[in-house]
Parts: sequence; structure tokens; C-alpha cells
Amino acid sequence: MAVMNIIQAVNDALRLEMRRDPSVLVMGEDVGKFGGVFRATVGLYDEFGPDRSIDTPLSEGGIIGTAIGMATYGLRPVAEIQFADYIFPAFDQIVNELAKLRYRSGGQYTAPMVIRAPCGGGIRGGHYHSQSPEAYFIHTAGLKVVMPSSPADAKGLLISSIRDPDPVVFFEPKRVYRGRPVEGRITPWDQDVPEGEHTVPLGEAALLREGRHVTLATYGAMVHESVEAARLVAKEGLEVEVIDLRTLWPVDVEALVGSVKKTGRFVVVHEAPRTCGFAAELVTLVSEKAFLHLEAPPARVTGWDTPFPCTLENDYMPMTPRIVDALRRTARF
Amino acid sequence: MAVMNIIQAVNDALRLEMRRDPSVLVMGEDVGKFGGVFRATVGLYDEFGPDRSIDTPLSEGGIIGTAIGMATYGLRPVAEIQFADYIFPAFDQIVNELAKLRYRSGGQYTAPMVIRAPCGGGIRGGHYHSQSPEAYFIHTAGLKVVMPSSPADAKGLLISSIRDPDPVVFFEPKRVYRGRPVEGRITPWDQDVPEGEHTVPLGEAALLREGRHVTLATYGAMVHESVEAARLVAKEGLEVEVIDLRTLWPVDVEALVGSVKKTGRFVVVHEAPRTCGFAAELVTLVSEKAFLHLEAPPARVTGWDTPFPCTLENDYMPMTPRIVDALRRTARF
Amino acid sequence: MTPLASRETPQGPLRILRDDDQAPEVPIEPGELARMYRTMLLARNLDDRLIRLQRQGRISFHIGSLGEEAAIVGSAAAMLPADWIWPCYREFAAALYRGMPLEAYLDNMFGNADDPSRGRQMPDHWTGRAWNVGSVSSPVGTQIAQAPGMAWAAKRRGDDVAVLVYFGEGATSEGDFHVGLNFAGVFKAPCIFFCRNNGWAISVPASRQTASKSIAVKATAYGVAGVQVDGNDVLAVHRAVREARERCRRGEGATLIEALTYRLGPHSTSDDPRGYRKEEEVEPWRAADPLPRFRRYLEQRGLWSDADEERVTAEIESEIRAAIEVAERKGPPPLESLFDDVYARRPWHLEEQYREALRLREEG
Amino acid sequence: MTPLASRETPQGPLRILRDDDQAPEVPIEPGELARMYRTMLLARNLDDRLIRLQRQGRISFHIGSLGEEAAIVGSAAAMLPADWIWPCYREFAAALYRGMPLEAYLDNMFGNADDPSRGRQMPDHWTGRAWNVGSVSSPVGTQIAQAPGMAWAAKRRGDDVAVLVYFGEGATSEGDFHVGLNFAGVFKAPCIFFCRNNGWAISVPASRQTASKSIAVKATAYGVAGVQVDGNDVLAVHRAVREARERCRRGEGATLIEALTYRLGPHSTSDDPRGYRKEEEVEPWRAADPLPRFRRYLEQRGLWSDADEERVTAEIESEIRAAIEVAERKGPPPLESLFDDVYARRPWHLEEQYREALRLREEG
Ligand SMILES: Cc1ncc(C[n+]2csc(CCOP(=O)(O)OP(=O)(O)O)c2C)c(N)n1
Ligand SMILES: Cc1ncc(C[n+]2csc(CCOP(=O)(O)OP(=O)(O)O)c2C)c(N)n1
Ligand SMILES: [Mg+2]
Ligand SMILES: [Mg+2]
Repeated sequence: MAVMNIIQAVNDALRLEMRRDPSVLVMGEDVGKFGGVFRATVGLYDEFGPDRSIDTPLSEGGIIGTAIGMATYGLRPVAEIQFADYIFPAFDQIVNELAKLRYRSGGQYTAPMVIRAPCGGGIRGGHYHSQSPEAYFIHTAGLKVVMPSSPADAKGLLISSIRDPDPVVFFEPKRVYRGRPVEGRITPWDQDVPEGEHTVPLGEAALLREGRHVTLATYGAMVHESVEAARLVAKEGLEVEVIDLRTLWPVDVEALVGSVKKTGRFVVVHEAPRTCGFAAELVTLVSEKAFLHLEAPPARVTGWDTPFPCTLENDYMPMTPRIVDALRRTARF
Repeated sequence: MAVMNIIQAVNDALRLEMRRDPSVLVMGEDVGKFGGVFRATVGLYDEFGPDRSIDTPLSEGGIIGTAIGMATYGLRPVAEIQFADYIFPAFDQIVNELAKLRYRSGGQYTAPMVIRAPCGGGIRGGHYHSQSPEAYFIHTAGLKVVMPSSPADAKGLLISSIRDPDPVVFFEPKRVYRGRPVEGRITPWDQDVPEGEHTVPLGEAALLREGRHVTLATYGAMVHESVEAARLVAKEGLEVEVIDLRTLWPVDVEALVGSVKKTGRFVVVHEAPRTCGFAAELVTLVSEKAFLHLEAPPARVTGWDTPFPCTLENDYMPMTPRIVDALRRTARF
Repeated sequence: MTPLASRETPQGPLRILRDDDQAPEVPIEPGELARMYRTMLLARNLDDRLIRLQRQGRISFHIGSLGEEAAIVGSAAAMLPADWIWPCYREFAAALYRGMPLEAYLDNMFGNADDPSRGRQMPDHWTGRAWNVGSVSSPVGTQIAQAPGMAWAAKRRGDDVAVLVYFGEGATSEGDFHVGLNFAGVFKAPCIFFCRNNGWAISVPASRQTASKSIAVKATAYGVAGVQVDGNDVLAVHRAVREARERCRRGEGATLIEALTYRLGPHSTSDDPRGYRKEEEVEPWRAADPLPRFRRYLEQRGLWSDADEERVTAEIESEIRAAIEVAERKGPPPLESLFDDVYARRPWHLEEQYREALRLREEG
Repeated sequence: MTPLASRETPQGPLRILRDDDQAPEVPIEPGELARMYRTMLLARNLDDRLIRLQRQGRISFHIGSLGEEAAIVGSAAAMLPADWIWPCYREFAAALYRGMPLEAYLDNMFGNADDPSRGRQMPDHWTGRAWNVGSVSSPVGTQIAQAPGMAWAAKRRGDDVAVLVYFGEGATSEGDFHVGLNFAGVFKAPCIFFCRNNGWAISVPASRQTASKSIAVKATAYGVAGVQVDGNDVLAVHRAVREARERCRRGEGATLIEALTYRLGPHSTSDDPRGYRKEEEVEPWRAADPLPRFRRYLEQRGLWSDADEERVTAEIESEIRAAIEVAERKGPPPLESLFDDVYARRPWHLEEQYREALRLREEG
């Protein structure tokens, strides 16, 4: 076991996989010599050289297009998009090409690869350093979408993603990249992480807290706000079951539906804008599969339907007080 | 009144708006001299010349980027994306630029414009000539999203979209572009369309059929499948209220919720893939706003979560039999 | 060739087949020359037949190579068997030349149960992995951004494999053209960018795509070699590609080749070019038809005769007829195929959706 | 200038300020020359002050122009008042030169209630419509694809307005660079593409962006004029842009200008360049600092003196101090501003969300 933050855990996963499998490589803007603007690929250039830790020209479309080509030929690229906000110049390559290659070729060609992208707000980054674009990719058939919330999961999920036969979009919640132990809070960051081989299977949610009154599903940085909210309302006797989805798609539907069947109430928390966000999918799934168990309307606690702001970002993101409010209202309904 | 199909109605709307306002222009691949691969801009080059009916190089990013520049300077471009499947190279310009320009500049700059894109399946076009990408744009704050189902609405909504102060993504269901009167069906295409000035306000749904047992919300080509399904189940005594949303976002929430409060049952039909599709948003909205009225789980009748296929496209799209099935099951629940 | 003149660079495009039908030093085996010509004939015949099938409603679509056969076959023939060829949508002749059976091609045209892509894509959107041939995608230009990755991967693996990627001059306007060429330049990828400049992108003339003097000159912007070649001269195309292939082998990186040719037919069966171009423009290009031009060369070398032409044409026709008959009779792919290959394994939601689709089919 | 040599094109970049600090025929009014220099000084001082503010945690971020002041001010000064200037993120000096008040700039730096963009964007992401200055966007290169549209719109309206659009050499790798230049070429848009080639894109050297000989040479690929200029020579930059502006007026279309300069500071306050570049590389560029170079020229013409320098520096410092004091004391924008300007009018769902946010603020 070693104490790591998420960045270190990501770095550890990359290093281990690159040692294990010579076809694995990292690529992107500033990822090579410099080790990435968030330092996720630091040291890999020294250990594996410029052919496996690749500084690319400044083009996300080029990064993903080239990575698709590499993967098609048999390499296993882990491509970094410097901020999730900058994934859109590569959107066509991801949605029309990467996601459809296996299907359109009847399995003749595949491009298993991982796209890593730091996402989310909380660093005063405004419109273009704060977005949470997961819904776009969840809506796209052929992609898997993952977002860890803790160092151990970051490591285990990233290793699983690299080994997965399908393309994975791997979002990293940058607000909790470096951990931030907060007085009195459960902080699953700066955490003990297994050294060496450690995998967390894709498609399995984590039950972070058991409870019988409300089910709360969330992921990424909002896990920590949610756990804190659950802790606060527990003092009022409200027992919240907190589920960290970890793999967003394909989601662990059994964990979700099983819990809601038990609690009868459902709250989803995410930073991304509300309309057509992933919360809508989760609410609908639960309503389809546990309708008769629902005792209150499922609630969405999400970013507002505006571009991500700067000064007022704490009014934008669904922080603990808003989650507490939603839990109380849902429980009281 | 004149009998028109959707293509003719779109053409009529463009011509009238170009006559009314010299800042309106059309642009895109093949839209100028040739009049568009679907003939939507035919005749505009002759009447308005190459500066207002513009053949562009083959680049969707360039089309939208340039259009944003034009709109910022005060022109009113109506940009055609030849197929909605090809909108993704312009995704960054739409999502990061067009949608956010007003917000990020505090209203100093705006880029009111319309992006027209034929969408949807039913023409044996496979992966890349059949997609329905509306959810990506509905999820993006700052955009309005419109999809007509009939010639009269196509004309009225397009004129409103061109005059709207916000950017509008205007999807045209190409399967019903040219009308196809089908024996015994209500076919709101090849329809009488008001000549001259005719607007349909954005944000107002159309009630196509009243009913008291189930509310069915849909849009685009699936309106016609849905109306037929409603007609069929009416023979069994099942009275379905059919709502054509027309403006997808901001949606006419009152019409929707009002109807569900009356019927207690809700079915959404769209061609786009199910997961994180617009149906999830509509189901969630209704569950948030009419929870206690719901007597059955809202049902989604949608495309499957696969790329759009070719040979089996009629198994992919939610055609009348599937809608009938969902209506019966929802009514029986 | 008159029609080329207007689009020539100062040096003029590379030509080998002279007006007197001779050609100096052609380093291609006679057998291969004949095979090249035969493939061009096959493509020509297929185009003709498939357009008729589409008019009869027996297939839904075809996008042909009429007039561009020399550019397509000449380039494919210059590559080595281990090389990768990544197509645009007009290069079925390249795949057939590489060995993809006519049957496999027609299975895709009919989208039947035996289509290796299981009827999921439109006609003319085939995949030929077994012959190191790529997967056709409709979005214009996407393959250009991918090819450098394949080429670089081959280089890193130490394989002597180069990648030939096809596209039209319209595709050069897409961002993907830029990023593909730029990455190839920076990474010295063994990649050959082959632009069929056929004069038109549907209704838009090449002059509207770019204000640059030529497509080949764009190579300068990426520090890669740029070559302009007479695309209706199959030997010149072969030479240009073979030279680019040599540069790849020598580690000198990528080449952008512009083959000047002309789309003699419509863009596809969905198109009628009379709406946007004049017959006067087409006429000189008809006279420059690459098939008779190549045939005259073969004839003067004694490698081809009227008898060969007749015999091979008859062979081709009967092959095509037989293959169509078989392909057309095959049923559609099974419902299950709709839900496979989205992922390596079918996840729970697709399993549910498959069961729902099955129930609906059985009940309806 | 030693440091330029390695990146010169055969002809070498345009230079006007000679090593003896003289310059022939400078057609700029003395008053304007002084104003240019003053703005460069202001930018230099602001950079210094803002970096300190960021270290003190009083602002969250700054991205500076240290070493690039000549490229930025020289280009902005060459444009006419009705022209549009569309910035990247380093050109606050261009906006200030055009008349945007220091207060407005600092309101953005603090994201306060008076920020014209209402604290919605990061520091250094301002908008200056009143001065025909654009809106800063972080995504690299997006403005390049938009500028030709503005320029073409102006031309169609019959306005004598040209558009100057800024970007770094890193941005030339994006697809948007390609499509912007290509559309400008095809539409003969009166547009000036101004690339600050400052040697680095964060940690990536210019040599890694492209294998082409220069950025300027890429103009060939689009049929537009290409010019390379010594970006630390404010007079050469002014001349290159003014000549491009003349081409616009004469209807000759766009120009791509590559200004060779150097980012003397970090990429931004989030960056530490010691992690990727050696001090030896920076040193010669420090010696080529555009401010003393311009000052020596002004001095030898008798347009500037030590006394001027002292007086103006003091003026600038107190202006900055005063503006910071005011800006810092202003409160944040009102909650309502979060929900405005998403659309022209607030739709039902944002009205609902605003009310929800308000309730939460009031209750919490
Ligand atoms: C991204 C994208 N935009 C538009 C289209 C529609 N389209 C199909 S082919 C074509 C013209 C292509 O021209 P060119 O690249 O010259 O190739 P050619 O057809 O002449 O071989 C267009 C616009 C498309 N398939 N993909
Ligand atoms: C699309 C996009 N990708 C990545 C980034 C992150 N990023 C910000 S600035 C920068 C480097 C830009 O270099 P250059 O264009 O040379 O401009 P400079 O900073 O040197 O002025 C990068 C990679 C971004 N802002 N946008
Ligand atoms: Mg072409
Ligand atoms: Mg730079």
C-alpha cells in the first residue's frame, strides 16, 4: 500500500501498464518530456522514451485520429486531452470513427484505446477549464465511459480501461486530483492504494455508504460532496445509501435498481448541466425498472443549464448544501 | 395556400426571409449554384446571387466558424450541414463558440444564425446518412433545437428560427422530406401551406390528436409513425393524446405536463438512440412535475443503442408496430 | 492531355504514357500490367452493372470510379502486399486488385447475411482486413487523420509497412486533412496521401475548394514531399506511388500525391451532374479515358489484343453476373447482428434491447 | 538578432529597426510612436503586477505577454479604428491600445460585478465590443475559423473594415487554422492572420508543431500572401500589418503574418518553464527584448528620454495601483447574472433554475 493522490495513482497505473505491455503508450499535448500540465505522465518519458511518451502537435483531432490509427495497427494508446473542454475538436473522430469502427467493419478492425481527460469545475477555470461532457459520450453507442472519484479507483479503473477491448473515455475529476483532506469529512483521496497489480472491473459501482431512506447516485468530484451531505443528514436520522457509479456506461444497473427498490427514493448528483444530462438517464432507468417502488419523484442535483461560470462557480456546482436540501425534500415528499 | 412538401416549404421560407431581410443568406456544401443535394436551396442562387447563396469548401468546421463570424458582424446566415451525421467536425465551433458567445461576452457579441441539417433514417443510408444527433445539442446550454414534422410547420418554424435572436439548430427529418401519402394514414405532409408570411412560434408544441388514456410525445419523422399507431389503437378503444413537440428545446413543458396530468401515462418516441437521449429528459421532466399523476412507468420507444444500421433499419427505427406495442403495454400497466 | 493543362503546376504533372502510346522503362512485370488492366476493366464493368441494378431498385446505392480507374489501380498496384491501404469510398478496384473477392464486395452491395460487415453499412462501404485493406467510412477525410497513426505504429514495430490513404480533392478542405498531413510530417510517418483530384466534390468544382495553385503544393505546409501526377496515366501513378513507397522505406517520411483525373460519371447514383456541369467540360476528359490509353500501350507492347479484350470482358461479365445472382439471393443478416460488435461483448442494455427487438419481431 | 537566425526563411524575416537603432522611413506620427511605446510599458508593468497578485492569491490566473509586446502593439497600431481585432488570450495590450480602459480589463481580472462579462470567464478573457475588439476564448484556434466570416461580411456590406486575428504557432496545428485560412483564400476575405510564433506552446517547442520550414510558408497552401517578420521589431510588425491592411483595402484578400518572437515568461501563472526549457535558450531573447530596442530608437530620434521613461512609468504604476484597488473592492456579480445571456430572454427552465438557486442561497 502507498499513500497517493489521484494524479499519482493515474501515473502509477500508466507506468505499470507500460511496463507490462510494450504496446501501451501515452500521447498528447505536453505529456512527453514535460509530463503533462497536471503531471499525470511525469517520469514516463524518462523510463519509456519519446516513442512511448509522445508530445504531439496541438490538435485534439490529430491526437485521436492518430491514436485510432495506432490502435487499429495493434498499439494501445492512452491519449490525453489536456482538458475535457478541448475534446470537441476530436468529436467527429470519436463519435463517427472510434465508436463505430468495430461495428461497421463487422469486428474486422477495432481500436481499443483510452482517452483520458481531466474534467469538472472547482478550479476557477470558467467556461473552458471546467466542463463535464460525459453525457455526449454516454449517448454515443460503442464507447465506455468511466470516472473515478478516489486514488485507488483511479488506478484500478484505468488499468482495466487500458486492458479493455473497447474504447474508453476516462474522465478524471481535476478538482480532487491532488486530494484535499477536509476537517471531519470522509475523504477517499490521498488514500492507501494497492501497489503493483490492482484492477477495478468496469461496470461495477461502489457502495460508499449504506442507508434505507434514500438512494444517492453520483460520480467524480461530487462523490465527496455527496458523502459529506449524507453524513450531515444522518445526524437528522436520514439514512442515505451512497453509490459511486465509477463506470458511467454501461452503468451498474443492478446496484442502482436494487438500492432504489430498497429505499424507494432516488437522488442523482452531477456537475454537468441538467438538461439531457446523465441524471435524466438514471432517473428514467430507475423509473422503468422500479416504478412501483418509487415513493417520491427522483431528484436531480446538477449544474445549471448555463455555460460553466467563473466567479460564481460555487453557486453553479451542486455542492453539499444543495445535496442536503434535495435529500431532505426527497425524503420528506 | 399552396400544396408543398417539406423541401418546398423550407425553400419557400428561405426565399421569403431572404427577400425580407438582405442580411439573410444561405451557405454550405452544394447549396449555391446546384441548390443543395436535397434541393432545399434551389433557385436562391439565381434570385439572390453568389454572395447570398454561397457554395463553401468542404468543411463543416469552416462553414460554422465562418457563419459565426458573419453573424457576429451582423449577417443572418442559414448554414446547411449536408447530413446531420456530418455536423461533428463543427461540434467544437457549435458547442464551445456559438452556444457560449453571448454568455461569455456579457451580451456584447451574439451570433444569431440557423444551422439546417437533414437528419434521421429511412433512406437506407446506414451509419452516416441516418443519425439523429439532437440530444447532443439539447444538452448544450445556449442553443435552441427545432425539428418540424410537416410542411406548414417546417415553413413557420424556419422563419421563426431565422428571426430568433439565438442560434437555432434546425433538424429536418429527411425521410418525410418529399411526402409520401400512405393509404389510410393521416399524412401531414404534401400539405396546404400558407403562402407568404407564416410563422410558428418556437417553444410551442402542437396537439395532433386528443386522447385521455396515454400521452405520446414525439417529433420529426416519428410523428407520422405515432399518429398511425394512435389511429390503430383507437380501434381498440385506447385514446392517445399525440403531441408533436416541434421545438425540442426549450420544450413546451406546459403542454407536456398538462397532458400527462390528464392521462397519467406517458410514452416518448424518437429515432435517436435510447441512452441519454431526449426521451430520458422528457420522462424525467414529467416525473419531476407530475409524479403523483403517473399511473404507469413512462415508456421510451427509440432507436437502439447501436450505430444506425443499413439493411435492418426498419428493425432499428421505432416504427408503428413498436409504438403500438408500447402504447398497449403502458395503458395496460 | 488537353484537359490537364489548366490545372498543371509549373513543372507539369508526372507523365509516362506518351501521346504515341509508348512509355520508357516500365519496371512492371507483364503479368502484373495485364492484371492491372483487367482490374480496371472489371471496375468499369462493375460500375455499369451496379448503376443499372440501382435503377432497377435491386441495390440502393452505388458510388463509382468511372474515369478514375488508372489513379486507383495504379496506386494500389504500386504498394507491397504487407502494406495497408485505407480507402475513401471510390476505391473498390483497389480492394479487388488486392484480392478481395468479388463476392465479398457484392455481399456488401446487397447488405446480405454474408456481408462481412453484416449489412450495417451502405453499399460501397466494405472492409477488407484479410487483404490489409481498411474500412470505408462516409465522413469525408476522417481516414486522413488516422493513416499517420497506422504508419507510425508500423514504423515503431519495425515492420516494413507503409500506408496508402485515399481521398478526393474536396477532402483537402477538412481539418482532418491538415492534422493528418501535419502529424505525418512531424512524426515522419511512412504514409502516402493519395488525392484523387477528380475536379469535383459533388457539384463544387476544385477551384472552389482552395485558392492554392495545386493540391500537391500543400505538401510544403507540412514538410512532406509533394508530387503531382497525371492520374489517367496508370504507369505514372504507379511510378509516383512506388517512389513515395521507397521514401517510406528509406525513412524519409510521407508524400502527398495529387493525381489529376476526372469524375466522368455522376457523384453517385443519387446525383445528376447535368445540374451543375456542362458536357463541354466532360468531353475532353472522355477522350483522355485511362482505359483505352493503357490498352493502346499494352497492345503496342504486344501484351494485349482484341481477342484478350473480348475474352476477358466476357469472363468479367459472367463473373459479375454469377456473383450478383448469388449475393442477391442471400437473405438479410440475422436480427442478432444488429446488437453485436457495438462492444466486444454485448452489455446488459444491448442484451435487453435485443430481447425486446426479438419479441417485437416474433409478435409483430 | 541571433535568436531569430535558426528560424529564418531563406529571405529572412522583415526587419526595420537596425542594430544601430536607426530605421529608415517610418511613416508613423511621433505621437503614435510614443503611444505605442507607452502601451508596451503598460503591458510590461501589468504583467509584473498581475503575476504578483496571483501569487498573493488575489486573482486566480494571469497569462502574460512578456517579450511579445512589440508583436502585439505593433500589429494593433497598424489597424484602423473601424477594423476588427479578434484576440487570442495574450493580447490585452492590443485592447488597451484600442482604448479599452484599464478598469474594464481589471474588472475581468477580478471577475467582479462590473466585469462586462459578469465574472463568467476566467481572468484575461475579456470582451471589448465598444472598441471593435473581440471576445477572448480559451479553445486554441477557434477564432481563426471565425475571422474570415467577419471579414467577408464587412466586404459584402461594403465597409472598409479588415479583421486582424491573433494566435500562437501552436494554434496552426489545429484544424481551425486550416479551415480559416482556406475559407479566407477562397472568399478573398480582408483578413490578417497574425501568428505570434513565440517558440513554445506551453512545453512543446515550435519545431514539434510542424515539419514545415516556417509558419509563413503555409500561406502557399491557401493562395494567400505569407510574410515573416521580426516580431520583436515593433516597426517591422507595424509595416507588415499595414501592408497587409492595404492588400485588404485593394481587394487582394488575406495575409498570413508570422511574427518571430519569444515567450520570455511562463505560459501562464499555472506554469513553470524551468521544467522544459533551458535558461541558455532564453538568454539571447532577453537581449532582444523589444522594449529597450524600441526605446533606443525613440531616444535617438529625440522622441523619448530618461525623464519620459521615469514619468510615464510612475504614471502607469499609479494608474495600475488605483485601478486594482477599485476593481478588487467591487463585489461579485449578482446571482441573477448566472442565468442571463444564455439566451436573449430567459426561458422557463432557466427561470426555474434561477428561482431554485435563489432559494438555496437564501436558505443556506
Ligand atoms: C464530413 C462530410 N461532409 C459532407 C459529406 C457529403 N459528401 C459526400 S462525398 C462529398 C464530396 C467529396 O468530394 P471529394 O473529396 O472531391 O471526393 P470525390 O467524391 O470527388 O471522390 C460530399 C460533400 C460527407 N460524406 N462527409
Ligand atoms: C483546443 C485547445 N487545446 C488545448 C488547450 C490548452 N492550451 C492552452 S494554451 C496552449 C498552448 C498554445 O500555444 P500557442 O498557440 O503557441 O500560443 P502561445 O500560448 O504560445 O501564445 C495549450 C495547449 C486549449 N486552450 N485549447
Ligand atoms: Mg473530387
Ligand atoms: Mg506559442
